[in-house]
Formats: sequence, C-alpha cells, structure tokens
Amino acid sequence: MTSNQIMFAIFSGIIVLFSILTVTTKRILRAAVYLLFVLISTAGLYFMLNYQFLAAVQITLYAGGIVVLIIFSILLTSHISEKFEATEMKKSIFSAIAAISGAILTILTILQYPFVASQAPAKEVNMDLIGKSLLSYNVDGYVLPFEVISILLLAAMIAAIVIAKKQNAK
Amino acid sequence: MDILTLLIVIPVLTVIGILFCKDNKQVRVVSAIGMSIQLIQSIIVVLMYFAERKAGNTSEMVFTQTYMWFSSLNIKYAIGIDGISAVMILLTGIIIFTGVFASWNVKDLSKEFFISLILLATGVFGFFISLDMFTMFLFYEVAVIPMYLLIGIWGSGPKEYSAMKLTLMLMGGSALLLVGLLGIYFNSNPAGGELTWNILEIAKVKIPIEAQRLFFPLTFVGFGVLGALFPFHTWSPDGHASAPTAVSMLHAGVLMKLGGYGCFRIAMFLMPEAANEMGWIFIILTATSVVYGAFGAVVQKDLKYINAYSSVSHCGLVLFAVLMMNKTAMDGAIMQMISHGLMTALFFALIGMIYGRTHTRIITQMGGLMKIMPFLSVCYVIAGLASLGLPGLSGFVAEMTIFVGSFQHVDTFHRIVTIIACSSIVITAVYILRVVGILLLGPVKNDEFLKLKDAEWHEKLTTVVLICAIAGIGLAPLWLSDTISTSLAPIIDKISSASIF
Amino acid sequence: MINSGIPLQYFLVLAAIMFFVGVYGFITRKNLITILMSIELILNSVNINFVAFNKYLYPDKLQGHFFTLFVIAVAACEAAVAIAIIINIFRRFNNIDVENVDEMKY
Amino acid sequence: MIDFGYTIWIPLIPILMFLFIGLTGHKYKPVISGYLGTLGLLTSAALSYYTAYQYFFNVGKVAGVYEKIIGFNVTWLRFTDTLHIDLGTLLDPISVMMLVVITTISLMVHIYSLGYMKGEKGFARFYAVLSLFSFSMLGLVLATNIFQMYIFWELVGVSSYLLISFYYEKPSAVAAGKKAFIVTRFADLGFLIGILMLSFITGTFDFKTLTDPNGAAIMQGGSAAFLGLSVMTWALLLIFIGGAGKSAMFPLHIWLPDAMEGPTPVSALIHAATMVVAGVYLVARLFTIFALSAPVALEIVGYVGGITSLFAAVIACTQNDIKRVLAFSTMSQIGYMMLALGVSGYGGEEGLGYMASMFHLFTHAMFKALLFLGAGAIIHAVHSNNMTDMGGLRKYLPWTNITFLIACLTIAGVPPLSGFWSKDEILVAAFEHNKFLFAIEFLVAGLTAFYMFRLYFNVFWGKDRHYHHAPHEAPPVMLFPLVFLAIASIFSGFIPFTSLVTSDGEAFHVGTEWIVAIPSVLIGLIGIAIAWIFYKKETAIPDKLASSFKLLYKGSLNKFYIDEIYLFVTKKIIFALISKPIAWFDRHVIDGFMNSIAFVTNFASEKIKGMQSGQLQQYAYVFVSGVVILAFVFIYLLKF
Repeated sequence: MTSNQIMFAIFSGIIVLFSILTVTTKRILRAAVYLLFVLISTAGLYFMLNYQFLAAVQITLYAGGIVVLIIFSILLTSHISEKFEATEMKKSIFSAIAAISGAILTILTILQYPFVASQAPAKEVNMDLIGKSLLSYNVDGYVLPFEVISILLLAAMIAAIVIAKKQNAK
Repeated sequence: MDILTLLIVIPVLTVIGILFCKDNKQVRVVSAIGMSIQLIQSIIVVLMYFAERKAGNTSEMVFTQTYMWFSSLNIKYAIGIDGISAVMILLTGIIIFTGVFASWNVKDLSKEFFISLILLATGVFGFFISLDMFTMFLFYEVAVIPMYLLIGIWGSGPKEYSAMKLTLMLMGGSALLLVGLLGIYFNSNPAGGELTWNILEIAKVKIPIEAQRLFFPLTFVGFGVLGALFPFHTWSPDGHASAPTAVSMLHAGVLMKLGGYGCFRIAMFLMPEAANEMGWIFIILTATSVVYGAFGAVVQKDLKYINAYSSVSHCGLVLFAVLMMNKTAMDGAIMQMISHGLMTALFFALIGMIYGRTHTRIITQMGGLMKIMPFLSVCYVIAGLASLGLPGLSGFVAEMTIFVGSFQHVDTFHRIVTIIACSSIVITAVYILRVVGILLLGPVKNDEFLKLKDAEWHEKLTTVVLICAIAGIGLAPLWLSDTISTSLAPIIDKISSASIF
Repeated sequence: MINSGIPLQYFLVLAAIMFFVGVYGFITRKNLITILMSIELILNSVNINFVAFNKYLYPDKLQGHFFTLFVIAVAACEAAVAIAIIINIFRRFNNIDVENVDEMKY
Repeated sequence: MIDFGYTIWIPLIPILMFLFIGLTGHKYKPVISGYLGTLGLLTSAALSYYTAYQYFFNVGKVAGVYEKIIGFNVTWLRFTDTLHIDLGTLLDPISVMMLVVITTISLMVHIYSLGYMKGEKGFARFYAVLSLFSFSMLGLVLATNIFQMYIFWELVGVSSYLLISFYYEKPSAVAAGKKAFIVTRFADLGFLIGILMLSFITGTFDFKTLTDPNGAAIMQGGSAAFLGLSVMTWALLLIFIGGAGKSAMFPLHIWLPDAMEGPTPVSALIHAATMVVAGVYLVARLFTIFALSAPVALEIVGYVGGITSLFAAVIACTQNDIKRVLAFSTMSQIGYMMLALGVSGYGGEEGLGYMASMFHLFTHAMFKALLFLGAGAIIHAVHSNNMTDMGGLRKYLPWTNITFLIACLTIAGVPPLSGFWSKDEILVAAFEHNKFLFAIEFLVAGLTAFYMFRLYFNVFWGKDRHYHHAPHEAPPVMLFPLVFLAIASIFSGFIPFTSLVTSDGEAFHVGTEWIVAIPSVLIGLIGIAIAWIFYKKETAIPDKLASSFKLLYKGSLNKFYIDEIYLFVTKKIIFALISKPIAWFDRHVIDGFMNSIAFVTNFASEKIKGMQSGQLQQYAYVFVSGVVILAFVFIYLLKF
C-alpha cells in the first residue's frame, strides 16, 4: 500500500461514513457538520489529484460558504435540540432498496467497463493557466460560461433577497 | 400576390380591420364589406378558372404556386385549384357572406365573434386551395378550432358540453387523420428519394398496398368524422343545436364538406387500391348514415336536431357516392356537397331567424307560422323542398347524379346498397313535410306569436342569396356538372386503374 | 499512472456510493434543509467523477476541472436561492417539512 | 316538315306565369293574377290545339304511321356519355292528345275558379300554383326521356301537395297534402329504382330509343333474374309502382279520397282529369317495351287495374261525401284504363286495349272534370260536401242539374254519349283477352251507373233540405266551363281514335261488338234503375240492404280499413318501431358510446391524478426507481 492508497482509503472512508451519517442522523446540526467532513475530504481527494485550486475552491466555497449558509438557516428555522422523528420503516426500506440497487447497478457497470487511462502528459494546473483559460475565448477558453455563471450568481443573489424579503403584510 | 393567396389574405385583413373597430356597428360593416369582397373574389376565381380552361390550360391544377416554409420536412405552401376546389371556394364565399348577414344581430362580444367566424372561413379557404397535405391539415385545424369558442361562448342550451364534444370528436378525427397523412408522407416515395406532401406528386406514385391498407381507413375515418360518418356523427346533433346561427350555417354548410372533400381528395385519390378493397365497409357505414340519419330525423322535435340528422343523412350520401369510385357518382358527390351546403345553410339561417323571434325551437310549440311570417315560411318550404329533392332545386340534381352514378356500378352489391340509399328520399319527404305541416301550416298555436314580424332586410338578403344559388344550380346544373366532371377525369383515371371490378 | 496505483474505478465507485447515499437522503428526509444537504452530496459526487475523469482520461485537458468549478458556483447559487425559499416556507408553515409543500398536486 | 320547336312554349308560358304571379302577386289586386293565369293558359291551349291540328292532320303521318317527333331538345344534365337528362318536347299521338286534354281541362278550371275562388284568401297563390301545376303536367306529357318525366312527375307531386294544402290553416287539409305527397313519393321511389334499373339494362333514358319496337333496348334483360321474373319485368313493375302511386291504384290509392280537401276546381283538374292519369300515361308511354319484353308486367298492370276498379266502385256506393264518391269513381275509371292497357297487345287490332285506354282517358277527363266542376257548383251553393245536406237541388240549380245529368249518363255508358264508346272498346278488348277481367269490368259498369245515380238522385231529387239561404245557381263564369265540358262529353265519343291514337301509330278499324255493347248498356241501365228505385224518393230499402249486408256495408263505408292499416304501419311500425328506436339508439347507444369514451378518459385521469400528490419525495422515489429499472433493463436485459 502506497501512501497514496492509504490516503485515498482514509478519505473515501470518511466520505462514505459521513455521507451516510449525514442522511441518517437525527439532529440537523450534526448532519451539517457531517456534511462538512464529507466536503473537506472531497477537497482532500482533489489535492491528491493535483488540483489544488479546485480543492481550495471546494474548501472555501463549499465547506466555508455553503455549509455556513446551511448552518445559518438551520439556526434560523430549527431548535438545536430538536430531534427528527425516525423515518418510517417502510419508506426507509424502500428508499434503501432503490438506492442500494441503483448503487450496485452503477458500480457493476463501472467495474465492467475497461477504462483505459490516458498516457498523455498531465497538464500543470497553475493559477496562471486557470486565469487565462477562464478569460480566453479561444479553443479551451471559458469566457462564455464564466460570464454566464457570473450573471447567474448575480441573479441568484437578487432572487434570494427578493424571495427571502419579508412581504408587506396585507 | 396571386389570386388564390388573396383568398386567405382578405379574411385576415378583415380580421385585422375588425380589431380596430369601436362598436357593434363598425364590426358589422367591416365584416360585411370584407366578406362581400371575399364573395366577389370567389366569383372572380371561378371565372378566372373558366377563362384559364378556355385558354387551353389542361393541367390538372391551375394557378399553382409553391413556396417552401418548412424545408426539413419538405412542407410547402403549395396551392392551386381545379374545377372542384373552384366551386367549393364559391360555395364557401356564398356561405360566409350570408353567414355574416345572418349574425347581424349578435350583440355580445361581437368583435370576437366576427373574428372567430372569419378566421374559421380563412381556414376553409386555405383548405380548399392547398395542394400540400400538411398545409391542408394546418388550415383544417385553423377551421376547426374557432368552432369551440364560437359554440362555447355564443351558443345556446348546453353549449359548453356541445362545444367540448364537437371539438373533442373532431380532434380525435384529426389525430387519426394526422397519422394517416404522416403515413402517406412516409410512403410518398417508395422508390426512395425525397418524400413529399404534395398531393399531385404523390398521385403519380403508387403507395405500397400494405401501407394503403393501414392508412386508408385512418385517413378516411379522420375526414369522415367531420363528414358525419356513422357512427362518428353524434357531435353533429348536439353541436348544431347549440351553435349560433351563422356557425351552424358555416359548419354544416362548409366545414362538414371539408370531410367529404378530404376523403375524396386524399383518401380516395391517393390510395385507390385500399379504397377498392375496403370500400365495402365504408359503403355499408355510409348507407347506414343515409337511412339512419333520415329515420332519426323523423321523430325529433327540435328544429336544429331535425336538420342535424338530415345533414347526417345527406352528408352520408356524399361519402357514399365518393366510395362508388366512378365519375358520375363522384360528380354527384361534389354536387351534393354544394347543394347540401347551400340548403342546410339556408335551413339553419331560417331556423335561427325563427328562433330569434319565437325563442323556441320545439316544433310542437309553434304552428301556423305561414300566417305570421309568410316570407320566412315560404323560404323554409323552399329549403324543405330542396332538401327532399324537388327538381328545379339543387338537391334533386345532386341526388339523381349520385343514384344514377352508383347504380351504374357493375357490382351487384353496390347496386343493392344504392337502392337502400335511394329509399332515404321517401323518409326525407316524411320528416320535411312533418315539420312543414306542424311548424308552418295549420292554425296558429300561440297568440303571442301573432305580434312577430317578418324578415328584415339583412335576413331577406341572406335567404334570397341562398335560394338564388340553390335554384340556380337546380335549374341549370350542366355548367356545374361539366366543370366538376372535367376536373374529375384525371382522378378517375387514377382510381379506375386500381379498380378490381 | 502517475497517480500511484489508485485506479479510476475507485473514484467512480466512491462517487457512486456517495451519489446513492444522497439519493437515499433526498427520498427519506423530511426536513428541507437536510434534503438540500443531500443534494449537495449528489453534486459533490458528480464533481468527483468529473475531476477523476479529467485527470485519468484527458490529463492534457481541463474540461472536467472547469466544469466542476462551475458546478460549485451553481451549487452556491442554488443553496442561496433554496435557503431563501426555505426561509419563506418556514415563515408560512412555521416548520420546514417537505410534506407541507404540495401545492402543485392535481 | 314543320318545325315543332315552338312546342316548348306550351309548358313555358305557365311557368313564366307562375314566377310572375308568385313574385309579384301581392302587389296588385288578386283578380288580376287570375286573369293573367287564365290568359297564359289560353295561349298554351291555343298552341296545343294548333299543334294537335298540325300533328294529326298535316305532318305527323309518314307513310301511314304517326311518327315520334322531337320538337325541341336540350341537354340538361349529363351523367355519362350515354345517360343524360334532356329537356325537350316529344310529339306523338298520346302526348299530343294529352296536351289537348290538359290544356282544355286546365283552361276550364282556370275560368271556373275565377268564380269559384272569388274572394278567397290566397287567390293569387292559387293561380300561381295552378300555373305551376299546368307547367309540370305539360312537361310530363311532353317528356322526351324517362328522367324528364320523373322530374315533372315530382313537380306534379309538389304542386298537387301545395294545392291540396291550399287551405293551410285547416289541419285536415295539411294532413291530406302530406299524405298525398308521401304516398306518391313512396311510389316514386319505385319509379326511380325502376328508371335506374331500366337505364342500367338498356343504357338509355330516351323514350324514342327505349320504345323502338325494332331497337336494341327491347331485347335487353330478358333472362329470368329474381323470383322467376326477368330484370326487365322487375324494372317495369317498379316503374309501374310509380304510376300506380300517382294514379291511385290499389293499394296506393289512400291519398286520393283525402286529397279532396283541396279546393274543388283543383280536384277536377288534378285528381280527376290530369295528374291521376299520369300513371296510365306512363304505362302507355312505355307500352311497347311492356308489351314486347315484359308481358308478365303488363298482365299485372291489368289485374291491378281490374281489382282497383272493382274495389273503388264498391266503396263509392256507400260514401256520403260527394267529392269522395267522385274520387272513388275516378279510381275505378282509372282502373279501367289500366286494365285496358293490361289486356292489350302491340300493333294493329291487338292494340285495341291501348287505343281504348287512351280513348277512355280522353272522354273520362271531360266527363269527370264536368262532374267535379258540377260538384263544385253544388258545394258553392250549399256550402257542404255532404250528400245528406242536399236534396231537391234541381229547382235551384237548373244548369248544373242538366250538365251533371249528362255527365252521369256519360259515365254510366249510355249511348251515344262518349263514355259509352270508350268503355265499350275497353270491354271488347277485355272480352277478347281475359274473360275474368271482363267479368269484373262488366260488374263495375253496373256499379258505376248505380253509384253515380245514387249521387245524382240524392242531390238533385229527393226531399228539400232546410238550407240557410236558398241555394243559388253559379255565376256564368262557372257555368261556361260546365256547358263546354258537357258538350265535349257528349261529342268526344265520335273522335276516330282508332285512326289517331294506336299502339304502333298505324290506323286500324274496329266495328262495334254488339255482343258486348248491348249487355253493357243494359247493366248500366239496370244500375240506374236500381238507383232510381232506391233514391228518387227516400225509401227504406237502402237502410235495409245495409243492415242485411252489414259487414260488406261497413267495410265499404270505411273504405275497407285500408287507411287504418296504413296508419298502423306508419304510426306503429315506422314511427314506433323504427324511428323512435333509432333516435333513442342514437342518443343513448352511439352517443352514449362516444360519451363513455369521454367518461372513461375522465375516470382514468381521476384515478391517475392521485399519483400527482405534490409530494416531492414521492416523485423522486418513482423517478429514481424508474431510472434504475430502465437502466437495468437496457443494460442487462436488452444489452444495448
């Protein structure tokens, strides 16, 4: 076992474990925290794959931004001590069957498919390249999606404000 | 712009004109002017058609134009007319013209009413000039949809129910029809190569018999629903009973003809082999329509129901004759369409006028109208006589052509069915005379009615125009018959090549 | 490959498991926020796939990388809007059970 | 050779009058429309006489044979290359004779109506429709082809309908008009189908081709086809049904008595002299083909005629409405004509019956019109149709009395009045061909004399009734037609029909068969004598007789319940057992089926909509499971 494999094993272990905990725990705040672990481990995976920028974004945006957002809204809407009632047995069993069979199916398929790893030299992903690609309109340039996503972000912010704004009592 | 496209443009312009109108009066005037122009235009089209033929143009269709409007499916705006469509256009022109005058008194939402009415007519005109099946289908739908609004909003009685029923049944027919048309389209070039929607081009090839067997019934029934083919006719009594006057006129007068015309122009013309094989089924159905509709009319009490059943009977005769697949019978079928269109429009116009005065359509509640409103009554009698096939009026010409034509069929089965269909003329006489006897003759039953007035100028205009047309065809049928049968020649050539008899 | 003896399939299997866990959560949880979290799980698993494919199959390109980047941005938007909606729902029903939100039934 | 093209004006003038009066009649005084109509018909009559003169005495005869001459012909509607409806005029002995009959009677009726209908509401309408009728009838007899005949046949039916329902506010008149139209329409259906069959066999509508004795048409359709009769026989029988309907042959006669609801002049014109003989004319028109290629059909025609004449004569003996007596008498006389055709052969002396039939048609038109117009005068005076309201009228109505008596003597076959001659020819023809039919006719001759004189004595003799006001003689304008027709009745018997109207156009000679003539005159006289005894003074004998033959009397009085049978068939079977169920079936089964499609759709969607619970997670669950299942199916089962 190389160190890489060990790292992978640890990260994937954390991911699987905490994913399951996220969706099964009875306390909502804990779920958020478990989610945080999952996201951070994912960032770890990105690091392993040498995508440092992506990993950084993952941590700041996901782990930092979204999870905080979620925790805020939890605090706004729930009591911390509140426990969920247990999911109905029938519902959870059927859901589990669907999910597990789906997972098995997918995994089987993945395992049967002979992926051939490319031998092309890996590109060095540095900030320079990322910045240029994002603003380039040549082949492999992402200026259009970049602009689109910025507008989307703006729209989402405005939308969030408009939706969440208290309506005037009528 | 060519003369045929103008037939669509004028109604559209009229509709736009109506949009700018301020009150009832303006709407009426604009509609009347627009439809008068349309009538004149229809007459001009017919005259131009004659001139073109006289000038020696012997091609199947004249005034043809083609513009591509959806190239990936090769859908074209292809137009052109032959003698048959020319006379159908004239019929439509007359009926929409009289229809506008028959709805002179529409008060509520008159703007919307006239817009829908004229839009409907636009669809009909478009249908008759189209040579491209898809464009034809498009116009067909344009004609059918306003019907829903017209009945549902301006109708009487259980109008929502009737409108829903009529539209749904016609849409059901459309669905079958669309499948049939697509089937024809995808088989339009069995040798490989570009597929086409153009009727004339498809007519040159022989659609494989297996495809015909599948798509002929679909197309025939699809159009047949609109042509009140038994047992898909039940929208007719309800729909007509609820529809406002002009809509009944236009619907029975022209829209039902789209069914017959489509059956003939697409189902029979493009798939003669299947028509030959399966014709007998539809012949039985249509013969049933003819007799059954007539019997159904005998016991009805509501004027519009009587007329609706009578339409079932008469339109059944149209499809019946189309299925006979010989020139005389088909000639008769087209004439019957025109004749029935005119007389049923007259009927519905008169019923509307009577209803507008007495506020009832139940014949037993009325009586002796001849004394109160002689003009309308005499017109009603004339319409009745036309319907029961009095010589000198259009009904006789059409029916006799059908009967003689059908009886010339070499097959005994066809001749026997013809005899059965013939018997409808007696039953027709029974129900027409029953209505005339109860409604118009005899003593006045309700003294209230004595105060009612006879026809006003616009009502007189409506009835006189229709009666003139009916009598015109009845007295001098030769030009009409010859025009139609000349245009039928290429169609008959194609059909008879498939004949197994 | 460079990546030191971890086959692509591992990442894919991991992502698949994570995905279906997210699906399970989506179906079973009642609380809208936890449902949102399940969605984050699902998105995350997809991201892993993208990145892994990028790295293993097309190391000379960056599509997967950027796609993930954009997905993260979209996820952020989505979370923001979703939470705004959740807060509105909370104002209305005083809880955030998904079962309350059934206006769209027949 | 003279151009007969002008003959088209004979029917055209009345139709122009119809249009003119019909469209403008309300604008001027009604009496003007009467004069206009009469004037129009006078012109037609003059043209007809001129034509008759030209045809019979100048140009018609070529080498001793009266040819069929087409005066005018135009194609009206083309079906196929060989089948087309032409409108035109065909002149041959019978059509020219009919022209004379129709225009004469019609003119008389027009003149008569000026007095009879005076002051009636709808005077203009009356004259308009009368013109329409004259047009149709003239067009019918002049028809060059069988379809033209059918066209005018229908027009005749409609004008008859309009005239019967002339008093449209009277429900019985409306009902009678309807009945007449529908019954004849039913018969016309037979006619139409017959035409279709005939044209199918022979490929032509044209009378000239059809009736050419050497032509191809005659030879067609000879083989037995159905029930042992040939196609041609069936076609001709169906055509005969049309004729039987118009001519009120048993059992299609029921409309004729009711048709007496119309104004009396109309009865005289339509239901006595012209329209009702259209059936006879039709058979005569097609006589060649009847005689040469379907003798069985001709025999049936003869028997139908015989039965009708007996049947109607029996009924006529008991009726009390004078117009109905005359109506049944008309039926009986037309039966005679049909019978005469039925016992005739083609060509030469064999064609005696044909000649006799036409002869009788001619004389009958004269005396029956006279009878009706006389009856009109009586009704005009008494304001009742019922014989029991009359009696002793000879003092009040001297002119009517005399003319009526002449007519009665004529119909009873008293020599030398015209009825004697024509009836005698018929009896001779029957005697030579069919003794059974001869016996019937012999009996009917006696019955005819009896019932006519029963009528005559009852009305003009007997006891005076209490009239509201003294009956007064009709005005001169009504008397003139009576006198004219009386003269015609007396002398028309001397017209040499044997040389003018024969089956093959050739003249032949026939002497009076005294062995038939003397007994027939005798039985006529016996009939008159019995009537004299019974009814000259009121006696109890008729009542006694009636009670001793109760069944027969009641049956006859009620017209042997034929009307009731028809009523039963139409009301109980057609209406109750066919139409009502069809209407019900349509509303409930067919429409119910359509509605149930809608209902099933609705019901299904009502059930399915439960799935649309609005529960997000449920959707998700279904979605995921669906994807998984589909993926499984596609990957592992279908192996894409």
